[in-house]
Amino acid sequence: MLVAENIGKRFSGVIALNNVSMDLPGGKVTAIIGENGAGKSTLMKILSGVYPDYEGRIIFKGQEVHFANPKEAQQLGIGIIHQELNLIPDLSIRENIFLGREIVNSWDILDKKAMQQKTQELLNKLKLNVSPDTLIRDLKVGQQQVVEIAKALLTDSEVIIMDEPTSAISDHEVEILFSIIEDLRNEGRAVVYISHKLDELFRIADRYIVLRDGQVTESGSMDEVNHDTIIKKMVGREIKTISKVHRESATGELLDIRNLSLATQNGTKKVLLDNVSLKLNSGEILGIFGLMGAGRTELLETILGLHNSSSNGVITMEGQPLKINCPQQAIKAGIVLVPEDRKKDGLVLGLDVKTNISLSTLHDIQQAGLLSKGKEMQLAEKYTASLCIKTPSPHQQVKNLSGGNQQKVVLARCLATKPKVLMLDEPTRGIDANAKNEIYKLIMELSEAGLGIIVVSSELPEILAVSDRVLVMSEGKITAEFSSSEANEDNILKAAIPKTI
Amino acid sequence: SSSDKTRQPNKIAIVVSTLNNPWFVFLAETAAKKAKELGYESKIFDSQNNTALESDHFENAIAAGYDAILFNPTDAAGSVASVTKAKKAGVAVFCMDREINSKDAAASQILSDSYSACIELGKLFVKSLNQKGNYVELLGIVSDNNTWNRSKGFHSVVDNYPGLKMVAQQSADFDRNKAMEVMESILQAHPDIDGVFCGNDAMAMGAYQALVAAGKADKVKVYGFDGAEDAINSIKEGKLTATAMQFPKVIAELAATYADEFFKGKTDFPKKLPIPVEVVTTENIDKFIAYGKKD
Amino acid sequence: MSISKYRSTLTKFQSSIALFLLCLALSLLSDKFLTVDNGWNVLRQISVNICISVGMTLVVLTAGIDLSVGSMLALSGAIAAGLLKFGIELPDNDLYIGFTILGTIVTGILTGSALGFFNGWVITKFKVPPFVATLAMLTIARGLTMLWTKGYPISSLGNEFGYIGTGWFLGIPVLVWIAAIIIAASIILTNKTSLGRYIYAIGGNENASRLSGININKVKIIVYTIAGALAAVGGIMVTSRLDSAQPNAGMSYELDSIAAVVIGGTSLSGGRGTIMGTVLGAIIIGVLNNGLVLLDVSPFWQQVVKGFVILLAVIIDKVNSKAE
Amino acid sequence: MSISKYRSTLTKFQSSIALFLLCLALSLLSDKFLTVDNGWNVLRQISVNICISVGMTLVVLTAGIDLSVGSMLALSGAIAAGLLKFGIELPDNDLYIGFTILGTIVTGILTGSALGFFNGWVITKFKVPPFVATLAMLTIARGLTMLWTKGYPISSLGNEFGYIGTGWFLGIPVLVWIAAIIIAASIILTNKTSLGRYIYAIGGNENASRLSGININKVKIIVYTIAGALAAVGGIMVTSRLDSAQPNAGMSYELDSIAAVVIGGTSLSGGRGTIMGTVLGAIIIGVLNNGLVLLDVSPFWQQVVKGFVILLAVIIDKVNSKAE
Ligand SMILES: Nc1ncnc2c1ncn2[C@@H]1O[C@H](COP(=O)(O)OP(=O)(O)OP(=O)(O)O)[C@@H](O)[C@H]1O
Ligand SMILES: Nc1ncnc2c1ncn2[C@@H]1O[C@H](COP(=O)(O)OP(=O)(O)OP(=O)(O)O)[C@@H](O)[C@H]1O
Ligand SMILES: [Mg+2]
Ligand SMILES: [Mg+2]
Repeated sequence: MLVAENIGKRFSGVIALNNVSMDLPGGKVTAIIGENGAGKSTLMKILSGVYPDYEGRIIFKGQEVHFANPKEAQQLGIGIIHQELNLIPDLSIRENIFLGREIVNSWDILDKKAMQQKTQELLNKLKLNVSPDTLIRDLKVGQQQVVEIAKALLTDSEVIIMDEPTSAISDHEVEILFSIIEDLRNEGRAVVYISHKLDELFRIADRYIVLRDGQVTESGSMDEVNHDTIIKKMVGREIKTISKVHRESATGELLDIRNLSLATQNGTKKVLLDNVSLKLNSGEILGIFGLMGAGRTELLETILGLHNSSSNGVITMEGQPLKINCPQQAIKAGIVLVPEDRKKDGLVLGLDVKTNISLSTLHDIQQAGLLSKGKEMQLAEKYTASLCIKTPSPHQQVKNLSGGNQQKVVLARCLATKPKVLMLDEPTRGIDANAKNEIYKLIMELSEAGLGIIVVSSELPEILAVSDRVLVMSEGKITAEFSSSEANEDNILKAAIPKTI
Repeated sequence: SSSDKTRQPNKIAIVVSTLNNPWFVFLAETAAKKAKELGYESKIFDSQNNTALESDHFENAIAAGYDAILFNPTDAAGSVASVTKAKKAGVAVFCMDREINSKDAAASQILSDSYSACIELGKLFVKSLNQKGNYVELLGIVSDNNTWNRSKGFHSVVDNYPGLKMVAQQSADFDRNKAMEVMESILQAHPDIDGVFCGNDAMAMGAYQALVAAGKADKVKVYGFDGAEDAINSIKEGKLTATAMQFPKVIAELAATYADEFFKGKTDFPKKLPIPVEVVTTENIDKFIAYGKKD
Repeated sequence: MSISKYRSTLTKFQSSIALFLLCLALSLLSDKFLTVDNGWNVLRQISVNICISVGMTLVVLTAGIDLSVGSMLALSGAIAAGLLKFGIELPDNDLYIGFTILGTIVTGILTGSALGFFNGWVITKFKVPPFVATLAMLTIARGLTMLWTKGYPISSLGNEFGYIGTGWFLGIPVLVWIAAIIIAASIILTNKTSLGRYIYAIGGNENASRLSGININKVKIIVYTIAGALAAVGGIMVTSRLDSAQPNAGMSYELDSIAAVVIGGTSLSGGRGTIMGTVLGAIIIGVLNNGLVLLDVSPFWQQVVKGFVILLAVIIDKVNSKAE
Repeated sequence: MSISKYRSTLTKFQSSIALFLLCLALSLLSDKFLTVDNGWNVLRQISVNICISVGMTLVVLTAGIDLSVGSMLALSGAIAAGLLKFGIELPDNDLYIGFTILGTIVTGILTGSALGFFNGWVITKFKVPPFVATLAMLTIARGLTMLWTKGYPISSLGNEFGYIGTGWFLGIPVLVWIAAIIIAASIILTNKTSLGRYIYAIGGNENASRLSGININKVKIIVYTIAGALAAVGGIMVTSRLDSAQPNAGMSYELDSIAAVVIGGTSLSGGRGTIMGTVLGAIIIGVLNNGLVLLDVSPFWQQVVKGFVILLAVIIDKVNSKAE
């Protein structure tokens, strides 16, 4: 249905795509796979009219087309869910879904009713149980992603591109999405599906196309490949996926949290954390699982001292009570957090790699009160080497790095403070299988070195793969605890589902 | 350098405190016109009421090779340094309208004395209100010392009459719109007033309009200062009671003439030459036009 | 639904508590404050600032700023006044074009629109930051005003023209009618039209708006043009009210109007805010100016008090909106 | 590495091409422009704006803004002048405290710092938007200046004090020395100290900076305090230069200084920009003011031309930096 011929695209010197040709037939789900930075999103942006200048040709239903802007592509029937959330925080769900294609009368007056109804239908279809009037700002990331999906489904598109639509949603929503994709396939539409969660690809995709360094290296039917071969095709060499070896969990108690509570700041009586207590040993990896909105992010943030005014509880580290009112104190005490949303909370995107790495430890690279460029480079090089951060140089702006490497930069900044407790919130969100593997390896190594590590994740396989012990949260409470040998998908999920509603 | 001057035609700089007020525009343009008549190139500099900018203008004018400066200072004290600098560079400075606090820095100072003019206005004010009643004073920009010269001159007379009570003293920044708004608000608090003294004509016009809107224009006597066109017309029509005419034309032309004489070799100018300010009322209005007397 | 509705209502009237407290204090301190006459007074006085601030709100919602409103006001007012009084004379061709009042008003508004359009064009075409582009326009339009008026006011424009500034219609000052119509129209614009939607969207996330197919440049140019047109309306109101176009009219109005916008809860980084908030902000400033005069506060102290009251107003809002 | 190095050098001197073209044009148009004397002239004239703009740059880098610089300049200058001239007299206690020149300078700078500290405190403690907080300070500090001076300038401060504003040291005007020292110190601050790093980080991403353990409030308060202190230094420079503290000194300096910052390539949304850029921006404005005077442009036309040249300067930069 949609054919790309010899597509090329470069960004100020960087070649993002080089001579890419592919064919997207109707009635099939095509998976595009490749490492971070392989050029997947760039290709999709060209197909959907975001980048109007490129080399090569696009042929849609036998006719060559050239989109000057996203609207033209949309009008011809090419819809896209972008990898980055593209929602306006202070507009409602309805307003976002209809943005740029409002239903108006001849006076440009909006027909709110019609739009409301259509939005409600979409939300029902996607089983998102919130009002169309809710502001995006008030939604969780996962819910926002569902809205993005709704946005792409609003118009009847012949080609639907989904660029990592499931990076922030939980299994339940994934099921709903997949059933919608099934419908689209049965209606004969061409679906493009990009995801770093390989299991999903095996479940939903019919064919695959591999992109490596901006070039198509291989394509074929999904039946012919398995997990390991696909990773090999992506990376271009053999990769050994690590599997968890059961370890004797260390005994030295590092962190003890008792009765941590947190109330919402906006006056309502709702509690975000309800008497949470937990312990962490040094050298231990503690996995915390929960569904969207279970309060895991709040737990980590509260430990870091971000919600000092509305929380209470007792935190003890190595037997010493800690007073943590702000992140500085937490960092000083040896507690660091790799936040959930690296772009929003983790990195100063406009600054370079070395500046981001050294940001928490500037006192270490000072000489006579002034920052020493040499020491800073040493620090940056040490971590780019030890974490294998792929960057042309430490002077590269962080915003130009791929997602996995950005995540490693945040990790480097945290490790540079020489922490005792490392908290990781969704550490592999949006990261390719290979980089994921590397990060798991890093987590293992760090725990070997004696760090206590808390990993929050919405991906059950991830939790099961890395944790020595698993805590399950639901509605701000800890609802279950399993050792790694006890833990399995069933009992974890059971504990995670909220009791109320 | 005198040999230079014989070779090159002389240039005159005209530095005025602001061009945001038609009175000063008139002063500057008259000076420029006269200079041209006398055969000199001239250029107007706007200090925007900013003494620091004025000082920049002096430096730039000296650097650009001007030979004399017709100068309307922003401030009596703050402008001395600039004038002294010009003198050192051999550039003669002739002050117009406002004085500077230095006896010998300027070649001559042709002055229009706001303070004593306001004494005259004050006297008339007392008389026209029969020595009793409530009045309002609208001040100009409170950081401008001309505002205070005028106010002090006025009060030096009026404060001697206990029957005259100032019910409000507010600033309207020499601005017609602000004066109207402030006057509207004052009239709410003090509906019974008999006179308004304003630091310039623009404010007098604004105050008058507020009085018209409140239906009190006939009862209240409005005083301005400057002799601007609108005020002269309004006095003719019996709207404003009085203003003070400062004769910017006379001042500017005299300053330009002095510069001409200076280039021709004259050095002994009167250090201070006051140009008397005249009070304009309905009685003598026929003698006056905007910014001056009928010829 | 109810939560978000409730929220937006609150945001809309964010400043109302500060305004209420201010009015309460003033009516306790002066018995002249809470009178009908004084009410009209305040409303008349803020009507010009409201016109300008409505335009400013639209600009700020797109994450822009317009420093040139005061100068555009002055130039538009002066051109309207000049045409009304002198018409256009082309002595070479022995041509004279007279203008009706409506004609001058339309020309004045077109002038403002053209200036605003130029702002928008420079900002979108050359990617000049709005601050710089409109700062340049501040200077340019002021210079043009001086050139057009030669530095002298253009006065005595006649009673008919003066009706706009001083007349009453159905028991309400014409100035207040104009402000009210502009408020109503702009509320419809921001809440009920797709253009309004795009304004919020661009300020909220320009990139996402572009991906949604919104023509960013077009929307921005329209917004700056509206701001220019509304500044021109303000210019005609001021000119008519004073029966005179002052060359220095509107000086530093940009600060007053941005203050109204920000006190009204609109975020300078765009995407968040309401017209009603701005109106409340303008009323707070107007009431404050009026109250300080009614209380006979000395001009020196007025500035100090005004600064602190503005701070307090904003702090009260913050505390209050957090508590909810 | 080399690309990014090259790139950042370019950004640093983004405005240099516009400045070069401007100087070229002026020296072709006037033979007075490219003289040593005139060079010192321009440098002396921009020195005050540079002091203020350096502080403004720091504030803008944190994504803030400071509208109160002009008023802080006036108050600090007036307090220094008042203390120097009159000392402190407490007639009740029959006490008189005289001040040395150094003492008054220190007190003036402390005054500015205190005002700046207040700005920072209000902004961080009550989360008042910087625009509003410093707008309030603009009014408050101006009012306090009026109260302190009673509206009259404080003049005749003596030759010794005047040395700052008019003296030369090692063949260079003292004013230029001061500006140069401030530039040097602030370049070290921004490039070589952790505080400077934090300033960029906060402007780039406040959330991430907080999570990285930066004390956001502390950094912001320091930055506003520095801006106040530098405004005070500017105040002392102006006062000394004029031998007089003018109550209306520094009016609308905030616009000039923000213009220098923005023309110099610093983004008003924070995180991006350099001190050298600002210095170039200030030089462009200064050269423009100087050049327009040297070329016989009439004052009304000057404003129009100035506006267009500023636009052009920014557009040339944009085009140029895109081409590279
Ligand atoms: N706007 C841009 N400017 C400069 N370089 C870019 C830009 N967008 C993408 N690139 C570069 O182009 C290459 C391809 O990026 P792209 O986003 O297409 O990768 P991707 O395959 O989608 O990766 P991911 O799995 O992380 O989403 C990368 O090297 C990236 O750094
Ligand atoms: N800023 C906020 N204001 C009000 N409520 C919030 C806010 N942030 C989160 N919440 C609420 O707090 C609860 C816990 O959210 P939290 O982000 O901790 O969940 P989570 O388990 O980390 O989920 P996720 O998997 O999406 O990261 C949710 O009910 C959410 O709606
Ligand atoms: Mg991608
Ligand atoms: Mg979370």
